[in-house]
Amino acid sequence: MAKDQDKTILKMTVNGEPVEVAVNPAWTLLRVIREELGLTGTKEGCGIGDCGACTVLLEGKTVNSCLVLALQAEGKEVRTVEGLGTEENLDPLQESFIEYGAVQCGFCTPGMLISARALLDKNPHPTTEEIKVAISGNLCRCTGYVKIIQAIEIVAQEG
Amino acid sequence: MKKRGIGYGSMFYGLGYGFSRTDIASATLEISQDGSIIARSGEVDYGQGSDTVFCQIIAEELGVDYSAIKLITADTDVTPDSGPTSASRLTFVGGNAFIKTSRSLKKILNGVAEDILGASDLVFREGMVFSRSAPEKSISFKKLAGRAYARGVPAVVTEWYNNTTQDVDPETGQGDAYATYCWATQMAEVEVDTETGRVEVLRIVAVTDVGKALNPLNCEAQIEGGVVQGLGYALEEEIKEEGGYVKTGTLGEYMIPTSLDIPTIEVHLLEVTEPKGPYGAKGVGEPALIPTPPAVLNAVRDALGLRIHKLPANLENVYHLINGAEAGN
Amino acid sequence: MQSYEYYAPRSLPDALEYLAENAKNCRIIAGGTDLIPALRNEDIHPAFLLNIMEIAEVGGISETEQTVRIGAITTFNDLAESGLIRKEFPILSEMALSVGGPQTRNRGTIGGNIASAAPAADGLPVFLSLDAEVELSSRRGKRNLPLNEAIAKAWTPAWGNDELITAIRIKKLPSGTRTAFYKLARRQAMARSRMTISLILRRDPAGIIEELRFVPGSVMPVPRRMEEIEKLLTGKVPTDELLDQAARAVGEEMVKVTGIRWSTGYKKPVLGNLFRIVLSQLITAG
Amino acid sequence: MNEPKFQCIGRPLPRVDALDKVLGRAVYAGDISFPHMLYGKILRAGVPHAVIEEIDISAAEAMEGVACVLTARDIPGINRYGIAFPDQKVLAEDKVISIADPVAAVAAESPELARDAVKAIRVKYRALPVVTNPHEALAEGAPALHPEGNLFQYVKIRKGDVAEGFQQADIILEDTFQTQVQDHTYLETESGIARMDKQGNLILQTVSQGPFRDRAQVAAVCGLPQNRVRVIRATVGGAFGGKDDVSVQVHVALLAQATGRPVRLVFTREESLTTQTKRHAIEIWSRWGVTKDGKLCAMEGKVYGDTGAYAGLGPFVVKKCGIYLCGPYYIPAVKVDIYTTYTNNIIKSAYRGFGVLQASVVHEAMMDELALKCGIHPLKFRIMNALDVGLDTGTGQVMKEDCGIKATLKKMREVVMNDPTLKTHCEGLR
Repeated sequence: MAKDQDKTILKMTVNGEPVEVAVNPAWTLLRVIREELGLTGTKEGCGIGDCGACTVLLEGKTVNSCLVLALQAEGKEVRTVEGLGTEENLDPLQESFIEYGAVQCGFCTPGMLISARALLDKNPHPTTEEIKVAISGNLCRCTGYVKIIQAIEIVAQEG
Repeated sequence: MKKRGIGYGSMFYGLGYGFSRTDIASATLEISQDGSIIARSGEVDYGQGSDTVFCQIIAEELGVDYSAIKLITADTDVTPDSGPTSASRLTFVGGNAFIKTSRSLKKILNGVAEDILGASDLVFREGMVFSRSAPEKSISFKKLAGRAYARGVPAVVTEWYNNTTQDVDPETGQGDAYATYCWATQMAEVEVDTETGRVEVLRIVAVTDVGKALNPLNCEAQIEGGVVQGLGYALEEEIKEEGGYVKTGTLGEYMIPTSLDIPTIEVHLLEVTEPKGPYGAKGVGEPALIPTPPAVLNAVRDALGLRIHKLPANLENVYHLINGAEAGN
Repeated sequence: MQSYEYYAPRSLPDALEYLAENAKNCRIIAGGTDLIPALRNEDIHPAFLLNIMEIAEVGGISETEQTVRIGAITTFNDLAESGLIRKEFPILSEMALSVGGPQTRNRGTIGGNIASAAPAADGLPVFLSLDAEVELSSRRGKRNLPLNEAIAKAWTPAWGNDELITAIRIKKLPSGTRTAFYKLARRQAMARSRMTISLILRRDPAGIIEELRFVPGSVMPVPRRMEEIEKLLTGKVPTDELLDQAARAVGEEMVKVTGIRWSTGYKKPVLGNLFRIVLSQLITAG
Repeated sequence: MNEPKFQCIGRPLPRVDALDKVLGRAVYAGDISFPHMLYGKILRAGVPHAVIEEIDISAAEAMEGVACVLTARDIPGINRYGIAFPDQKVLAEDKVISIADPVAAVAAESPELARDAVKAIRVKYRALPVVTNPHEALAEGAPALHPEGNLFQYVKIRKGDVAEGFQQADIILEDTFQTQVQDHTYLETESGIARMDKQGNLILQTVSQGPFRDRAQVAAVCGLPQNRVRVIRATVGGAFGGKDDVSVQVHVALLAQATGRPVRLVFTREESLTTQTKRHAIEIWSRWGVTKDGKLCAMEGKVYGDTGAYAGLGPFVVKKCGIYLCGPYYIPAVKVDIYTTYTNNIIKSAYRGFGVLQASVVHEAMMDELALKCGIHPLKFRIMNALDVGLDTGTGQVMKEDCGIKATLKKMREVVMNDPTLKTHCEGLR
């Protein structure tokens, strides 16, 4: 059993809120987000950086949270899908994903939204090719990407 | 050198289980005193969108808002058995079950409304129930539900749709195995790099007979997804087994298409009505994917004048095909 | 279950001290894109883990008149976005953008790419084609080592386990030099290279090749410059016949190193094809 | 009153599940946790065919934080499951026939501990010869993987007189194709969480394509009547046929039953790729006859499907491949023989397309080759031979008004003919 004396206190900011959590140095950021903080919107699809389902923003940049040790996030800012929008105040990308049919099974959706958000924060009016590149680290098996790309394009045009 | 080719793939697909395998769906509707609706089905929406279509069907029949329906699915203590999610059967079998259920419930409510409004030509629409000839004779769906409850009429209805077919002759395989068939044709345009064996799919045109597109956005999305899954199969995806061991254990080795691997995809929905289908609808899940690999492989054949016999048409198989060593690994 | 001590110093001396003390059982983590899967699979069991991502001296891209220094924790994305790199070494920008996906480019570092010494690493062959040097630091001091001497065999750097790769140094290229990077993979993103071509080319006004450097990637256990091919073409005008001859020789050279494997039937001719295509494009590009 | 025919049907409405999914609040099985929850892990054979000489679980059981280690003798009900044919052992007894065969199941206080415990189990195997394709499986003297032999199913399709049909043909072509194994690659791996309630009912929240089918299998293994087992589907992250068969369900249920504590079991991606159901590799030979003016007159085929170590839905898949080998075309004389065999490969079962995909690769290839020989445009050739009202399929089903193949082909013809970039391609199409 992971003994508490093995654990280190990790301080970081998650979705704007400072958090302190005791972590084992072997844990990944993904594990801490999901199991310790209960933010299960971030998904694990492979655990080794091959699928992008666990994408979060670390200091504003997309990372596979399965490929970051929790302690590497010390003092840093993390943003997950839960920090993107609320039911009352959806991120325009969330609205667009709903309206234009970009969601099917939904398992890639949180990571996909995070990658799209990172793109638009940096480049509000990307080309279609730039959108494809931005989500090229996020696998989707249901949609064939077409409606996802379209949903992002629409926000980019309006944005 | 880059060589271009065009190919077609057509398919048909028997919907449901066929061959006398049990193919049933049940559906339950329960109306609350305030007119809000709980629907129950044993079917699982694993991402394809059946929950939405079921809500649309109920809304269509009862004239209520589809997004306000609470649909509970696939809980063996709570929902009736509706059979598994497979064989492109959900819209057809589950949808028919919900049509039956909705119509039974509507019949009950209609009786109450006729009595209250003193009219028999009632329309259920946009949350209201009114007389077609005298629209001022009306009552809200919500109020009607409360009045029906007060009279003690049944508020729960369960119906059953049986799509089980006959079996075929065991000696010849001949017979009416399926209730209906789905149809689709796709066209692929590809470019083959003869110096590397790389096949790039430039464009897919997908024509699918969906019977009736209950939700065209959903149909398109299913087809686009199916096409890309089919592309993966045609070009790259392969679980390698050697001596009983599996050699492809990561998504870095087993590679499905990314957003940068997709071609232009044009979707055309055709509606050749199926009289037994819900509003004429058939299934779309499998017909979306099946024509893509043959279309792509035929396009490669068209480009090269040579045919792949051992799938997939990956770098090595295509290169060796061009250079006369197809049997190579 | 993994159990190790984790240390994330902010200063290089602290890091080098820690490394020297625990050299035997210490692993260095930067972006973690290779190391974390290895930890997860329990391929490695370090007793100490040294995170160098918080050390400023190990990052940054800077230039002198003659050279460019790229800090070891420079990520592929940093590399792709650097104006200095785009100007001096567009081949590095192209390579950086071909690596993994956006998430891995945001994490993966060039130091890690070199230190992992994976046969399919994309950075390594490009840096080799640029005749890069690695800057190694330890409690004992600092030294520069030509990259082609820095990797002994696949997966194994040739430097001491108390040494930390702190930067890559590359001499600027003479004006008129052209470069090209090409990656053949099974898909367009998040794909390990099937083969890569890194080319550096300079010709005189008459079209004679003055200098050619060529490193194929993902075909040999340790990538290296194919000097035999470079020699074959240097000092000559690249005619079609000469290019075809060189393309065939590329495959032969590869087989000399690798021997015949299951993939040779494919890689041998295709590597030559790619070499010829990429070099021809470089020649005709202006 | 001019009202449209439909109010809600036929409109591109947003999905009812999309809001929860974009907010990250849709609950998948791996997202669920309960207090005092344990983590499950399965030890798999790792060898394709072997006799088990010994299983030693003592070291694993002795580990601190390991709640239970189950082997075959700990199963309260039957040690069998299978979606259509119960030919799979929940936990291996005396032998294993695939690398994926579960040998022991562990529940522990953390995922890492469960993994360590599985590693601590020692199993002694004696290797047996391996069969890896249908021909090896059917060869004389091949080791029998199941008591009834390696040929799970043989099906015949016979329509009309094939010999006569080929006599009418001016052109006869034959060819063999080999398709590969495909993984479903849903982004969510197989997962589930099981617990007992205070009344002794077993509650299982899991990925599923058919919760009632899962319930029947779990109840039988746990030795409970079906009404004491409750299977609830969590949000499912894609399936495509790959979550039709039982994956985590029976094992996670057994672990919860044995420990009385909630147990979560989530497969790693590697486990999903190397042990779970896949699309069948099928070898298909076929011979086609056509008149010189382009009318199909006969087709003959042989289909060899490798369903791996267990049936899954394989017999239906492979049968469907043979049944659809004619494609959506009218052929008066048909003869197809369909073989489904066991091998020591991992299990193959349902996958979107269900055998018809493999058939379509073949019938569409042959249609193109025949069209070429006849000098007829491939699209036109398809239209000429397409099924239509009154014609029957290869299995003798007469088409009614819902026969849509010609409509799709003609629509395709319209699309390509209206495309100026395809002018040369359309020569001879009209």
